[in-house]
Amino acid sequence: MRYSGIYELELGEGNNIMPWLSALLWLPLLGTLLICFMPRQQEKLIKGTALVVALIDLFLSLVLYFSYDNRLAGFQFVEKATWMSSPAISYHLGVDGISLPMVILTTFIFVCAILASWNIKHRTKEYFLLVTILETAVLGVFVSLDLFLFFLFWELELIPMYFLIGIWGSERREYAAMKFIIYTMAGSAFMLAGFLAMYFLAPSPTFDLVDLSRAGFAPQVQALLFILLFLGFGVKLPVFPFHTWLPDAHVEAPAPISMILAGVLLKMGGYGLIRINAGLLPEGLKAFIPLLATLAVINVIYGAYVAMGQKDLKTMIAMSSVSHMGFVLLPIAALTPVALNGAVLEMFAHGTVSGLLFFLIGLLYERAHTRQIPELEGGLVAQIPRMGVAFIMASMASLGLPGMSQFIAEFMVFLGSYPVLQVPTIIAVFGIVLTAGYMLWMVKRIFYGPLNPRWSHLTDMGQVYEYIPLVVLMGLTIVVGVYPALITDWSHPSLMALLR
Amino acid sequence: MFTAGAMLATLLAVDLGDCLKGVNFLFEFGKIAFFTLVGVLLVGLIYFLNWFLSPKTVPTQLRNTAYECGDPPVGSGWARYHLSYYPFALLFVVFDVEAIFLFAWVAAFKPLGLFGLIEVMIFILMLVAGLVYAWRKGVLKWV
Amino acid sequence: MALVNYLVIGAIVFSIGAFGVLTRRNVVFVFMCLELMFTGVGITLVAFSRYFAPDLAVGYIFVIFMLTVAAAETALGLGIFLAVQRKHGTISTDEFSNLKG
Amino acid sequence: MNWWLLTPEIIITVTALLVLVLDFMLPESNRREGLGTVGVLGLVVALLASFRLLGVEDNLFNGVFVVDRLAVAFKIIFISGALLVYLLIISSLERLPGRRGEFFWLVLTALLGMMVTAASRELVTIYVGIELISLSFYALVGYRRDDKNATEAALKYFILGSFAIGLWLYGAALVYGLTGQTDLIEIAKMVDSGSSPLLLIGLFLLIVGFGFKMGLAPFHMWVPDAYQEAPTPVTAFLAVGSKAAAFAVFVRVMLTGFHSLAATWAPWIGFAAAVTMTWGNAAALRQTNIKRMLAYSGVAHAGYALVGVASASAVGSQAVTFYLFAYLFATLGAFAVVVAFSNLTGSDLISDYAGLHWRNPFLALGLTLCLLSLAGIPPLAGFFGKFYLFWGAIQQGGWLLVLVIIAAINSAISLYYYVNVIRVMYFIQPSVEQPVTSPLLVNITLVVALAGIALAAFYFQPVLAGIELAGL
Amino acid sequence: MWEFFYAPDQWAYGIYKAVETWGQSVGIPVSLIQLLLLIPVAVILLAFIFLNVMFLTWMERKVAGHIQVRYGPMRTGWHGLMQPVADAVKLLFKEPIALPGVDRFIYFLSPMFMFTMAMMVFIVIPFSPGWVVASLDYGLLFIFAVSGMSSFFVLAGGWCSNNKWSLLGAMRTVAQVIGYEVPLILSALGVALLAGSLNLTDIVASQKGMWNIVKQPLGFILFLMASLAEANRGPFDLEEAEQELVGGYLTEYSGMPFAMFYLGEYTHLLASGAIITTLFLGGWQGPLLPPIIWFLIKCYAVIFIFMWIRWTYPRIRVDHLLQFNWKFVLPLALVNLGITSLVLVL
Repeated sequence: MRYSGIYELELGEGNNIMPWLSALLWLPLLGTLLICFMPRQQEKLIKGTALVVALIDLFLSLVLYFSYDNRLAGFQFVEKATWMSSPAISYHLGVDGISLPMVILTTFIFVCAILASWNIKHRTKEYFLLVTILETAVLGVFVSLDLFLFFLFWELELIPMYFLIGIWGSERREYAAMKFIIYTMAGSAFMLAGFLAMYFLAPSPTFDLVDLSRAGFAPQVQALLFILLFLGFGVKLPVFPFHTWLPDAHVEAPAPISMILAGVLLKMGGYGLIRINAGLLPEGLKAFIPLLATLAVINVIYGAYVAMGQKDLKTMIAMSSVSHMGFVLLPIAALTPVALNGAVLEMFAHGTVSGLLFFLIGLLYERAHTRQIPELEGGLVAQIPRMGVAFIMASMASLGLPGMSQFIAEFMVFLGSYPVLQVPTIIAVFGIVLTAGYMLWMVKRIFYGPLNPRWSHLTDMGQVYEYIPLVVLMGLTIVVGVYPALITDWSHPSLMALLR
Repeated sequence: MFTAGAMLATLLAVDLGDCLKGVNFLFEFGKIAFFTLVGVLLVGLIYFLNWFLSPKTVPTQLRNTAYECGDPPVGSGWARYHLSYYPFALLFVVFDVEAIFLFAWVAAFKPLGLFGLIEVMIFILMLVAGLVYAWRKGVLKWV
Repeated sequence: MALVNYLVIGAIVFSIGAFGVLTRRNVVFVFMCLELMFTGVGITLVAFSRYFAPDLAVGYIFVIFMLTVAAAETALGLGIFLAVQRKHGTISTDEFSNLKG
Repeated sequence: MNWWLLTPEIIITVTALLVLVLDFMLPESNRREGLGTVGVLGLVVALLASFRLLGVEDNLFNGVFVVDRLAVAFKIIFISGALLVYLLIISSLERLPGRRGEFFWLVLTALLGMMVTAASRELVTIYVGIELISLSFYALVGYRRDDKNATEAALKYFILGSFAIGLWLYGAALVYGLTGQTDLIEIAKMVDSGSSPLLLIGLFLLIVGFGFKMGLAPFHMWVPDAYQEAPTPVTAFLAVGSKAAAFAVFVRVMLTGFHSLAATWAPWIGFAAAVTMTWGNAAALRQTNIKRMLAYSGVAHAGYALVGVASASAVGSQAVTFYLFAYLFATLGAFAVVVAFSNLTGSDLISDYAGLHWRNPFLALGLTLCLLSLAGIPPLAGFFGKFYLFWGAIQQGGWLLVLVIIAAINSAISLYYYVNVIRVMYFIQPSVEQPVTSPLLVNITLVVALAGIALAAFYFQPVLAGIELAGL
Repeated sequence: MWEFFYAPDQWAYGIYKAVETWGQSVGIPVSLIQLLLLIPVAVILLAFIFLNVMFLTWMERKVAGHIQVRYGPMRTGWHGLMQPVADAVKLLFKEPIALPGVDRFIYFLSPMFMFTMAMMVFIVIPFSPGWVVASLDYGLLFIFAVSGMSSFFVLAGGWCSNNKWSLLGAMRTVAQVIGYEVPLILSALGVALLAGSLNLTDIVASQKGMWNIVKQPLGFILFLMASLAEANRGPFDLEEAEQELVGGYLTEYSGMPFAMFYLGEYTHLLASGAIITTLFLGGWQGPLLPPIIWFLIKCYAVIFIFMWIRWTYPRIRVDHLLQFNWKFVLPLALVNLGITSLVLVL
């Protein structure tokens, strides 16, 4: 089977007859169905099912990763079937070097999140039901090559997320859940309008990404489409004026869900921006480069600045996510291969690091029942050394310590962006400094100094299910940090094709 | 005088030209208007005569009392009437309105033929079903 | 008599009816005004039917149907009105304010 | 004359008469089951007859009565809606006072009116059809005639409905006078050759009249009252049937009769759509009674559906039909839950739905899916409906893009009040632990509705193919 | 004179032509002449009605008297023939009293229209060939329209009197009149079917060989009964059941308004006779005698039957009256119509 990919390149060897992507995509939903028919009391069984499903998915994604031919830029493992003829919608799946890292990130984070949810007591069945649905939805976004399908999964992700925040969250969960869903819905409404417009403006009406990439929209049209889609993806990323849902959602969500939110869901926005806005509408993007650069810088600086003032650990990490997502937006404004490569890497790195941070905060909260930095203040590293070390390492990763993945990512972003956008890049670099500032200060306040007697009862990590996510996510951070080619070699050809 | 007459003629009928040859629809209705006027004027005249000729008495309390079999009147004169009248009024509306269609059907009976007959029969059948329904539901009972 | 005269009469009757429906507070008057509206329409239809399309009796047929249905409608309306009047003890629309928002 | 084209109507008429007669023939003890069974059987047969007519393009009585894809599709909508409503009626009849037989009968006459309305291409027939619907519903809304609020709602509904019909009639009279025709095809021929200001006034009045029936803002004042006070199954039927019928005929009048004036009326419709959806949503946000909330959301949905009319294209008309399909199933499902809940608790307050998940998970899940479908969340039917509406509108381009964006924002806002109900059901612990039992028939209704919602994605294509408007 | 009796249409046309020729010679437009000619027509018609009604009041009293084995009025004129004149003069000199609680406008208006509407029936009745004031194509419809109107004025008269008896009497009357209107119309439709027209002239013409009473015996009986009820004649005279209701809707009426109601009722009676004659008894048709004489003979025969029934049968109770209508007369009328149309089609 020969398939002419999005960038008119030939298929790699990884392609074969098995519908790998469909298997990967629908497996979690199969898990949902299984869990549906399990009795409510069998919590172990339910958790086990969810975990096994996630693990198989992880395995499948790794198979995909290794059998992907990274010399080629086009889509691989493509599946295509007509769904509707008018409007022309097809069931079209495929991965390339941009989406594959995201897929792997997703499967990793979900395994970790399910392990992190091992202590969920309240309405376990529903919880894992929703988490498995969520996994299908998120994977669907990353592997769809049909805009309609893409949108379907994009929206599908909202409902489980709403319930997960709304039922298992903390005090202001309902408000946060509602805010989350309304913001995203409003954004996706514009996105849908954009997709529809794209459909009709294409020479032959289609939702197919591959066909659309050859459409060659007029620059003004591209600008209009760009605005519509940017509103959709920008809310998710989140871009500065639309970011206010994020602190609420992150803070109120339970720790595993915060992991998923920060680790994966934000990447959907970035992925959309790179894949569709940058890939399909480069002419439109050019008109908005100053705006994008400005927004990126605001994201970086404002996010970091706000994070600095936070007392709540989760809010702080949430705002740091806003700040880091600025580093994803900046390369999109710069549109150079190196910078975009950095952006993809940054998404992957931030996914693992912020997932790790939220995981650790969850563990800490489980024990201390507070997330307020002033309350936690004082020498915890003495009481809980293993957790403390992990926390410090994660913080270092987050502030971009060399040897960790996020350093490489941010380095590439600056390297790639500087030639095109000098001033914004220079300002953005100061973001790193701010990040280092609040991260180190937080670590210092919580973990160093004399032990606060209030926390003398805290216990350290002990369970296996607490170690595995830590080891996996930290491992990913360090491995990618040491050998970033694991991601960049995969994404580079596709990005080159994208920018051509 | 002629002008007034001509105006009246215009008001009553569009064109009186050859009304005796064929029936002029609007003129026929003009006659109706004319006769209504005549009737009203005539009665008005009689009223006037009556008023002119009759004696005028001074109204007294007793004379101004409504007649209720010689007893002093009690309560409002506009008594509440029984609701039982209402279903009959409804039935009347149904059947009287039905008659409009029957008139139309009768006027075009010959050209419509059997087809029209069947349609009207279906129509009447439904109305009869309604009547039977009302009957069985006890609407026709005078409570 | 010109068509426009009939149309104007129809329009006036219709407008009086519509105005009455919107401003009258007594339900019985509202019903009467509704009938006026229908009458105005009837005049218009008949006038049009007579002047513009003398071959086609559609206008007359329309009027017959309209009268019929309007009769049924009024009958039903009076039924509802009686129920309301029995429950509320008033016939002024101002008093009907149990349902709001 | 192809009399068999009329089979669904004839079957419904016969069923109605049969129900009427059986009402006093059957003994009181098994009257409910008897009438219900006869009605359901008649409806099923009529539904099958309608399916047989799919794909037929024909007309009767010189085009007064047409059978085309649009008409048949709408007939299927109405009959299936009536069928589900019948199930709801049977299961909630104990709670209704008075002569119950009339209830069964009036639903059938309303249905007949809807079918006639959807199939007529001529102003007189349209008028008769609309009035048949309206009269049945006036009676049904005021059915609880010993209830102060119910009679009041019925009176309001009656006065506004009659007023609307008056305006509509005047519009029809003007259109008739200026074109000399009442057949929409003939009208279209006349309109093609030129229009006049008076004709536009007539058209405007027609739109206003339909607007009342469709419950468009600002003519929607009757909607919440009537919905709240009518017996719940009637509300369900009012919400789906009456509205859909008005839309069916509206689409036909606008697209068949006045298509050449589309440039003139489409902006009016677009404006009305924007106002309606915004107003409906804004009002729905404040509601505490679920029936009222659904009423206002119905107003908003009328606004969305109007987008399809505003696109003035064949795709637009298909989109309206499909959207109403989706709306029908979602609304009926939601009302099925409301019926089950209020039968047990006697309450329609959203706050009383607290913790429904614990009291009856199936009902809670069903209501959730229906509400999400109404909100337009994929992969449920509501999403496809909206998608297709927007698709049709964007195809036309121009100012319709703005309308689509307004609609899109509105549907995001609407999520708030739908999700609020879901929130209450799932997030708040119930104050009463007593389980909510749902009768078998309600469950059947809900399952059918959910199937309709869920399978829309797979049957999108065939359904769309079934609902093309003839002659466009 | 022969022409006047046996060919009245030619006679009338001759007069019309003569006047028109004269008018044209003087220079009066034709349309105005036609209008002016309506005035003598109206005078003749009104004179006819007044004379007959006066005669009818006398006749009623005589018939009643003789049925009850007494003489009735005997003193004024030959066998009391001048009694109506005396009554009229007396009523003319009586004071029209309208009580303070009365709605004066409607109080005076309703008898006025009651009479006018009853009179209107006559303008479509063909008294003789060509002698019809307005030959409406929908004459039958017109008759029902105007005679149905009378119930309005009865109700208005009863309502405006501000008296319980009046209102109750009026309500009963309306319930009865509207109820019997339906079989009245339905049985008349049978006749219209036979004639194939709603024009009364055509209906009369269609009875040339055989009167409708032969073809429509059931219709005739039903129509007769319904007419009795329509005209508020006994045994259906519930409106003024003086034993129960004092004077029905007339309780508060006196003087000329009362007389007008009275006049209206007898006009209605006369109209009923005329309608039955036209519809069922072949109208003015008959051998030897002039058409107008035939018409009067038949009309008076019908009216005599009316009076006979009134003074022979006891009054029906109101519920029986209504049930009799809805459960017996109306279904029969429908059956009659169905059979008639079926026979005509087959």
